[in-house]
Formats: sequence, structure tokens, C-alpha cells
Amino acid sequence: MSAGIKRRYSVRMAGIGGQGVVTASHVLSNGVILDKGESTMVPFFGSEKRMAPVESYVRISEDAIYEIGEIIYPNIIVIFHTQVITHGKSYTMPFYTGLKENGVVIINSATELKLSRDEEQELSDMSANVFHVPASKIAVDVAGTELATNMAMVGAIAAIIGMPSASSIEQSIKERFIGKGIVTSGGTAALDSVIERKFAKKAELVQKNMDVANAAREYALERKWDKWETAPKEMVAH
Amino acid sequence: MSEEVKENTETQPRNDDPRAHVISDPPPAKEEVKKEKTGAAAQRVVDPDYLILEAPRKKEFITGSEAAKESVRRANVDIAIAYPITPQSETMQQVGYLYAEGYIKDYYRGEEEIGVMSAVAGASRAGVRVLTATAGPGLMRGIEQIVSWPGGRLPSMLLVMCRVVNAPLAIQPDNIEISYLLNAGGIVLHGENQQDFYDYPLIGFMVGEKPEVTLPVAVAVDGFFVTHARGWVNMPAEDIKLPPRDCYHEAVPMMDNENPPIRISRDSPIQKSNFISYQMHAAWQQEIWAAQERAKKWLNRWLGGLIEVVNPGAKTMIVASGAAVSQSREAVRQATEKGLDVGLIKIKSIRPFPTQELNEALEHAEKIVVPEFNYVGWLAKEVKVAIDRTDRVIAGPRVFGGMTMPTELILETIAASK
Amino acid sequence: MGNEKKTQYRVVTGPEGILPPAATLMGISLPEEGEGLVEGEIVSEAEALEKAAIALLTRKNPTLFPGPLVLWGWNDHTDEKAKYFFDVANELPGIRIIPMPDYRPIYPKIDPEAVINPCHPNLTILHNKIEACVFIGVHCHYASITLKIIRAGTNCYTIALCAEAGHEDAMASVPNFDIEKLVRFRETIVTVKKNGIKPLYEGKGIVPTGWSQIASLKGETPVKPEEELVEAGVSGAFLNELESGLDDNAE
Amino acid sequence: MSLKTIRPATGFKEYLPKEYQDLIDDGPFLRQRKVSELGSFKEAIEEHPMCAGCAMTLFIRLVFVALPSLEHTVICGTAGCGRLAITQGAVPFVYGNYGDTNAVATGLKRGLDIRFKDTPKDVVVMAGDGGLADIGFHAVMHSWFRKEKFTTIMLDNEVYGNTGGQDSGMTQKGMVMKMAPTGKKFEKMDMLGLAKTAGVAYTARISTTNPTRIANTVRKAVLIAREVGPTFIQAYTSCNIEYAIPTPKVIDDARDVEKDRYGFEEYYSDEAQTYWDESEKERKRLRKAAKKLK
Repeated sequence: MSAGIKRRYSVRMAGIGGQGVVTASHVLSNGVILDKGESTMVPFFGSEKRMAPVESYVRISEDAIYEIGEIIYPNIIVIFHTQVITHGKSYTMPFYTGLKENGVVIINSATELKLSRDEEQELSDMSANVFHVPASKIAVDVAGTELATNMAMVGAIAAIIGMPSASSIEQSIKERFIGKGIVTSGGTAALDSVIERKFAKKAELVQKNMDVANAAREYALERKWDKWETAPKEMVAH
Repeated sequence: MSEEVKENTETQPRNDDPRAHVISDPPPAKEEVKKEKTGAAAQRVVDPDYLILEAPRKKEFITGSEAAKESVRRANVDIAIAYPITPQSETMQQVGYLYAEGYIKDYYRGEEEIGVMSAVAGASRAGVRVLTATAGPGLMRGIEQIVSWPGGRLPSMLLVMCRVVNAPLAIQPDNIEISYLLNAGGIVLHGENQQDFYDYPLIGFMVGEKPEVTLPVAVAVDGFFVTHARGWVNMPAEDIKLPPRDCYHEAVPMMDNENPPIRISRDSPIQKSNFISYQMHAAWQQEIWAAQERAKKWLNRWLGGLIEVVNPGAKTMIVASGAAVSQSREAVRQATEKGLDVGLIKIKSIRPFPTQELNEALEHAEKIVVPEFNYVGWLAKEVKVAIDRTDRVIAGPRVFGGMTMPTELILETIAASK
Repeated sequence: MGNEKKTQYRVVTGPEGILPPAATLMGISLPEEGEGLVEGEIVSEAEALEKAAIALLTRKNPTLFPGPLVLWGWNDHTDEKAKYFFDVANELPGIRIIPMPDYRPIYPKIDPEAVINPCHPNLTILHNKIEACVFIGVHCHYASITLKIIRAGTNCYTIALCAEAGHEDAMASVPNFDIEKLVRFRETIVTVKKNGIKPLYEGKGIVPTGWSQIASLKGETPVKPEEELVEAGVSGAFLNELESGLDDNAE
Repeated sequence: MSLKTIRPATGFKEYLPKEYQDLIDDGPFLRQRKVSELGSFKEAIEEHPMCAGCAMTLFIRLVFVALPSLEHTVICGTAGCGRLAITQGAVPFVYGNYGDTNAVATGLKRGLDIRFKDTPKDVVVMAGDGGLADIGFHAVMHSWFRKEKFTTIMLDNEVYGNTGGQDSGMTQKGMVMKMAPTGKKFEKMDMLGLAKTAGVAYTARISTTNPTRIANTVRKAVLIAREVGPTFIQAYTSCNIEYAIPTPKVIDDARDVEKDRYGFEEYYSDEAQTYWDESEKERKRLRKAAKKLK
């Protein structure tokens, strides 16, 4: 892609209630702004209950964003939980509906997820790049709680699209959990307090979240996933 | 795609003839008369075609409110819900007398219009034929409910006696309130005179209850000019009435727990849960406007067309609805006497709007004058959207706030446009 | 708008895009008794039935969607009608029967092998790769909505056998669809096969679908298969931790 | 006829999903279920999106068990959490506009009475404190003054839960809520007092502590509404999210609140009292007679 053209990404995040999908989109979007980029996010709650599908949308761009509303034709799809695919816990079925040509699918899974032959076929037809990142595992290993899965996903996304920077994500995490309260639903507020209680101090919570995000970033960079747009597919480890 | 149902006597008022849908009965036999039935019991259910188009009629000189009463008397209404507001009050009082005489099964005065329009929604969901009437500020107060009727697919009859809605408060005729109904999704008929105020409700009930339509109908007239003035009204005898509402042959299930599915939640909100739900809400709205389009077939049958054309082919055509039509008729007569080539199109149905009919009837017209009894000129806007060569349209003259419209005003406009 | 001449709109299999127009508003009108609609054109009832039969015999994964009005025995008439419904089904090799038992938004997610739901009918069509289907006994309002959503997002050939006025948004539709017409439809299917239309699938009649239906038709009590947790360890941990997490949320 | 609406037409049963088959074979329709049977039969209410440990959900489930004739009942609701569960109940549910429940119920009940002269149809309004005491207040009061024969059940969680924690008229004075940033300025509305003034035949205040009592109260309210006049139940159904009540402690909270200010309280009009006493006698007589037969 030539330097002249500004980069623009439309990210659709799908997960299940309680995973912090919306929080992740806040952190990612805010991180881009801190990086002097442009970003907007649209939280999209499913039915009120936990374990129900949740989607959130983030637009990331190097210049002004005019579009609003949910993203129907994303070029990045992020799957926070394999059940989104395996148990159809998704409002857009199949999960890659609307994915643009040469797009990216990031799946939270330690192992390569077995997709149906049709799904494999359709994904390769649209020359999609499918990356499996063990976000929950990283969260457990690094922070000792799977509730930090969303931060691992943020780290992976940022690494793959090349923005925002690690430092901006760290700053964004700080702002999310300490400074500038972002308005959240009652459920999310309750979840926050659960997470907080898991750590002695908020500072610790923030640090752990940062560590998780960075660990996932490293995981992605090691595998050259950031080269998906430029390098030939075989050079990018899936 | 509702299923054919065996006649369910429990859902049929006792005194109704189950064969009614198909045939119009012979006059009652002598011994029947001896029983001295009164009210609805003395009436025969007849085929709508017969009651609306064929039954012999007699002329009477009555007010618009009385005309509405006579319409309701023959409409086989189950329940009427009233709330006073000038200039509507007389009509629902008259309907109350019908209840007292046994022509209507239930009647009460509601708390205010939000309550009344909500109760109309409840009654319609119960599968009965329901009627109410309001005017101006009352319509505004009930509008949240009224705009939700079409989405609920709730056949019902709303009579609207137009009056000023905006401050300073006034009771004078002014039909600006119709513009608030245009985007609701329901059927809106605009009557010119007492005769229309008799005919349109009967037609409205039958059209709104067709399975492929299943929509509420509003019949509007300009207050006072029509409601409180007397005019000639041609009506059939009192002893016939429309078939009852056939609620199991409509687009949605009744909320009576007698028809499936049991787990209806027919009105369950389309929650913000996914695109597909958005798609459902979108398709839902499309279906409402589609249903309106389907009503045209029946309106044409019973209304004799969505428009009436006087002097087809005239170079200058007046397009009007409601009381403005009467003024325009006179204008046409005087213009013709002066040797001017002026015609008139009366728009009877505002929703569905007669786009195609209008285009055909105005194909030849060089000038189109749209006189209205409101400040905003909603009819002129409708006409301009519907036709091409809109430079032909002269959006006026208009009077409002209760003024009447001198015929001269229309003639002057035509002259000035030369 | 205006009197601009529209080129005749055709109601054909999708996907037509996010929001197809209502066929009615594109100038498609309903058939009279004795007629039918095929792709928006008024044809004879016989022709409509034939087109429907061919679609069901030759397209992939044909499915019948009985709605509340036929699958619940709310009056003697429906019991009577049921028999003829199955007569039709039995003439269609490889046919599936997936009910629309009601119209509520099913929470949290429909089982696309077990039901179709007007809130998102395309999920059932896509999941089962259904390319021809029949709606019968669905209230007109929900039928129209369902037909539009299917035309929007799938390549399914929709057939609306309507007890009332018919449906412009279906590829094929016949109005006033009573028992006599069910019988005629069955006869049409038989004739079409005789006349050399080779069914895509072999054998006779209905293919069970979904764990519940398969068990029930075998006469066994359906038991919901355990939802095996993908990556048991991690996901399992997630669920439990979240529950216990929220449970002491005020402390 | 009604039961036919849960009987599949010949040959269709096997094609229905299991939850529907269960509803047919083992549902609450065939006979009045007892609270003690909960868990041993298929409840009318399907999986719903309410929060875990929600007291309101428990209460709604109990209402569905208690309704004296499920197959002849229609429920009216309005915006709020409650309808998320009620929508999934195997009873027709009218979701009207904001706060229109008691006006809709009036038209619905009168309409059903016109069509079904020999079959009593129970209309039950089940909505939140905001829906009934605030936006629907006028309709509630007038339906009571008009003596409309249906039951009104207020799911009183003392907050607008579905919109995220704003104070309602039923919120206690002083509570700091999303729209009472300095604390609510006036007392919790006395809907029970207003109900008596309006001539409601039977009112009850109840907390979500004793399932059997809840069921009996609901059944009584519906039966009295059927024969005598309007009835009203004001039920404390806490919002554990907005009031941050630990899920395992939801019932403890209900007990504390009950002790503190929400004790069980019933009121009968004379007419209602007479009707109820006689119908109780009749039921006893029938039970005796039944025993004798055995």
C-alpha cells in the first residue's frame, strides 16, 4: 500500500457478555486518539444478560472519520471467545459476514480453531488473514486472571494494525481504570469492582493489564503478523 | 397468512347473521318484526358492497355530527371510547346515545386522550371493532399512541374534527393537524362534507380490517364547517349494518389467548441486539406502507377512486381536500360561467396518497392551484412530491386560524397566475 | 415517485442487499382467487404451483416452514389440514420440516436446526443452506417481514402458501390456500416428477433435522447434547471465574 | 378451546423443539401448579435475558405459576426490565407504549368481555414502579376509579433499572440516584393508600421472600379482579445491579427490607372480603366432597 494513502481500519469485535469487549474497544480507540490518530467507537450491547453475544465497533484512521454507526463491512474482525464461532454466540452469522477482501480475523484461541470446510473455503476466497492469539491463556499466565483477556486482545490488535503504540495503550488503560471515568453500564461497573478487588491496588491492576497487553503484542510481532498487508501470506505465520 | 377458521359463535355477537359476509338478507319477515327487537338486534348484517354501494338511500338534512352518528349506527361497532373536545364532543355524545339505544356493546368516557388512544389499542388487540374521535389538541395529546397503531397492525376508527392545534389556543377549523398524521402509517381519509362523514367511516372500517391491510383508519373533516353545519346526506335504512370484525382473518394474531401462538409477545420490542433486528424493524415499517398500498384496491372499490375529477382536461386544475373542495367547486362553477377553463381534483384519500391517479389527471394541466385551510400547505407539498413539472403548482391560496376561504380568493389566485 | 415509468420489478432470489424494497411498493400487486404470483408476475394458480414444485424438487435443502396457524391444533380445521400438509411433504424427497412455533425474539439465540424465527429467519436459511422453502400458516405480517429478510441476505427461493391474499415478497405465492389447494399442490408435485423433472434428492419424504426432532421421530426422548466447552480449561475457567466474580460485586 | 392452542395439530409434535414438547406434556396448562412443584414441571417462562440473581425474575416466575387460568390470561406490560422475562412467558403479552398499561388493559379487558361472554378472561398488568407510579400514573388511577376488572402488579425495584439507575417516584427519599444527584427529594409514593382511596377491591404489599405467599396473593388478586373489581399488588423486587446487592444476598435483602418497611399487608374492600370468604368456603366444601368420594 503506497505511503500516500492514509490507513483506515474498521474493526468489529465480537465476544460474550462479561468479557470486556466494550472496555477493550474503549481502550483501543482512546489509545489511537492519544497517538494523535483518529478513532471512534460504537458499543453495541446484546441482550442484557451475561454470556449473551456482545459486539463493539472501532474505527481507526490516520485522518478524519466521517462515518458513524455500527460496522457492517469490517476489514478487521476480532473474536474474543471461540463460542462466538462454535456456539454461534454471534449476531452476525457466520462470524466473518461482511469481511472485506484481504481482511483480518483475530481469534482468541490457544490452538488453531477447526472451521468447517465451507468456512475455510469462503475465508480463503476473500483471502482473509486468520490469526489465533491465546489471549485468555496470556491473561491467566501474566495477570493471573482471565478477566484480562480483553487487554490481551487489544495488544494483539494494536500490533497487527500497527497502532496505537504500546505507550499509548498503557496510557489508555490508565485512563480507563483510574483517570477520566468512562460512563459504563451497571453490569460493567460491577465487573470493574470485581477486577479491582482481585488486586491490592488499582495501580497493580493497571500494571497487570498493561503487561497482558504488551505480552500479546510481543506474541503477535514475533510471528510477523504486523506484515499482513505488505508481506506475501506465506511469510506471515498464522 | 392466517388460517381459515370455522365460524366461532362465541366470537360472533349473538344477534348477527353468520351468513352475513356472503349475502344481503331479504327484509325481515313479519313475525320477526313482532318481536320488537331494538337497536342492533333489529338490524340485519349485510354485505359491505350492499350497504356501501347498492342499498337504496334516502336524503336527510343533518349536521356532520349526526351524519357520523348514522354511520356508526350501521357500522356494527363493538366499543366506542369518548373524551370531550370541541368541536368533536357532539359526535361522541351522539355515539353515546347509540350505546344507550343498544347499537354499541360498550362505551365509556376515558381519562384523557393518551388513555383513550391506548384503550383503543387494547380493544383492537382484543379483536373487537373500536371507534373514537378527537380534535386538534386532543390528537396532539394522543399522537404517541396513534402513531403506534399501524406498527401494532391495529384496525380501528379515529374520527378527526380538525381545529387549531397551536397557541394561541383556539377552537376554529384549521386542518394543520392532518399533517401530523401523514407519517404515522395509518390510512387517512379527508372528507369534504356531511355526506363524506357518513360514507367514509363505513368504508374505512371495511378497508382497515382486510387481512392484507390490517391498519387503523382516520377519517378527518374540517371542524364546524362540517360537524356543526347541516347538509344533505343520502343514507340507506337504519335496519342494516356491516358484518362484524372478522379478527382471525387479519395480519396478526389476536391477544385473546384463543389463537396461536400462545407465546405471542406479538408486540415485543425489537431490542437493540443485532443488525438482523434492525432489519426486522425496517422490514416491519416497509410492511406497514405496503399494507397501505394494498388498501388502494378496496378504497377504489368503495370510495369510487382515491380522487374525484371535475372538468377533466381543463388547463387550470384546482387540487383540494376537505372543506377546500366545496369552496373550489363553487370557484369552478363561477370560473366556468366566466368562460374560464378550470377543473377540480378532490383528493379523498391522503394516505395512501393517489400519486398515480394525480399524475394521470394532471398530465395535461398547465396550472395547478392548491387551496388549503392551514398555514403550512401540507397538501401542496404532497402534490409537488407526487407529480413532475412542479413549476405548474401554485401552492395556495391558504387560510388558517379559523378563517373561511372566500371563493373569490381562489378565483383571484387563478387570475393572478395567468 | 412522480410518474416516472418504473421498469417492472422482479421478485427473485437474493441476496438482494441490506434492505430490499417491499415488492408492493415496486408495483407488484396481489393475485386474485385462481391466480398465483411468480417472481412478481400474476400467473395462473396452476403455473405458480408448478414453479413452486420444481423449486422444491430441484433446489438444495428444500424445507417446509409450518407456522403457528397450522402446527397448533387450535381448531378442528388445522387437524384436518395437517394430514394434507404431510401428504405434500411426503412427495418431496429430502424435504425438511422446521417449524415457526411463535414470533417472540428467542433468547439468547435460536437453534437454527430446530426453528425459524421472524426476528432473524436468515440464520436458519444460512445455517442449513436452504435454497427453497415454503411458508404456510404464518400470520401475514410476520410472513411478509420474514420473506423480505430472506430475500435480503440469502439465495433461498421462497414460496408463500397463504390462507389470505398472498404475498408479493415471495418468489411464488398462491392466495386462499385451503385444503383443496394443498391437494392440488401435491398432485402438481407428482405430475412434475412424472413429466421428467428429476428430484435432486432420492428416496421419499422427510429428513429429520436437529437433535430434538431426530430423537422425537425415532420415538426417543430428546436429550440436549452437552455443549462441549472449546478449550475446556480456559473457557471453563473464564465462565466460573466470572460468575463468582460478579457474585460478590458489592463487597 | 384455549388448551388447543398448546396442542400440536396431528403429526406436528415430533417436529417441535424440545422446550415446546415439554410445555405440551409437562407444562403449567393442564392443571394449577403449586410453588412446591417448581423444578418438577416445565414452567411457562423460557430462557430470558434478566441478570443472574434478579429478585424480579423470581417474582415473575412465581406469578406465572400462580395465575389461576394461564390459558385465559393476557398480560400487559411496558418498558422496563420485567418485560424481558415476561416476553418469554407462554402467555400473550401486550407491550404497549410508555406507561399505557392500565389504559390498554381497560380496552383489552372490555373487548374480551364483549367477545367471550361465557369464558372469563383474566387481564393482568405487570410493570415496574416507573411505569405505573410515574409515567403511567394517570392511567392506573383512572382504571381504579373506573373499577376496571383486572389486576395490576407493580414490580417495585425502586429504580429505573433498564435505563441504568434513575430514581422513580417509588424510590426512597434521600437515595442518591442517576437523576437525583443530591438525593431524592420526596417520599416514596403511597400507591397502596391511593389504591384504597380509589376503591380498589384488594391490595397487597409483599416482598420476594415467601414464594407460596406470593403465589397465593397473586392468585387471590386475579380471582377477586375477575369477580369484584380492580386489584393491586405492590411487590418489592430489588435490582441487585443498580443497588449493588450481592447475588447470594438478594433474598437476605428482601427479608431485611420486609422487616424494615415492606411487611406483608393485605386489604380487602367489604365486597371483596365477602366474595373471598364465600369462595373459600365453597373450595373447602368441594375439597371435602372430593375426599368423601375417595
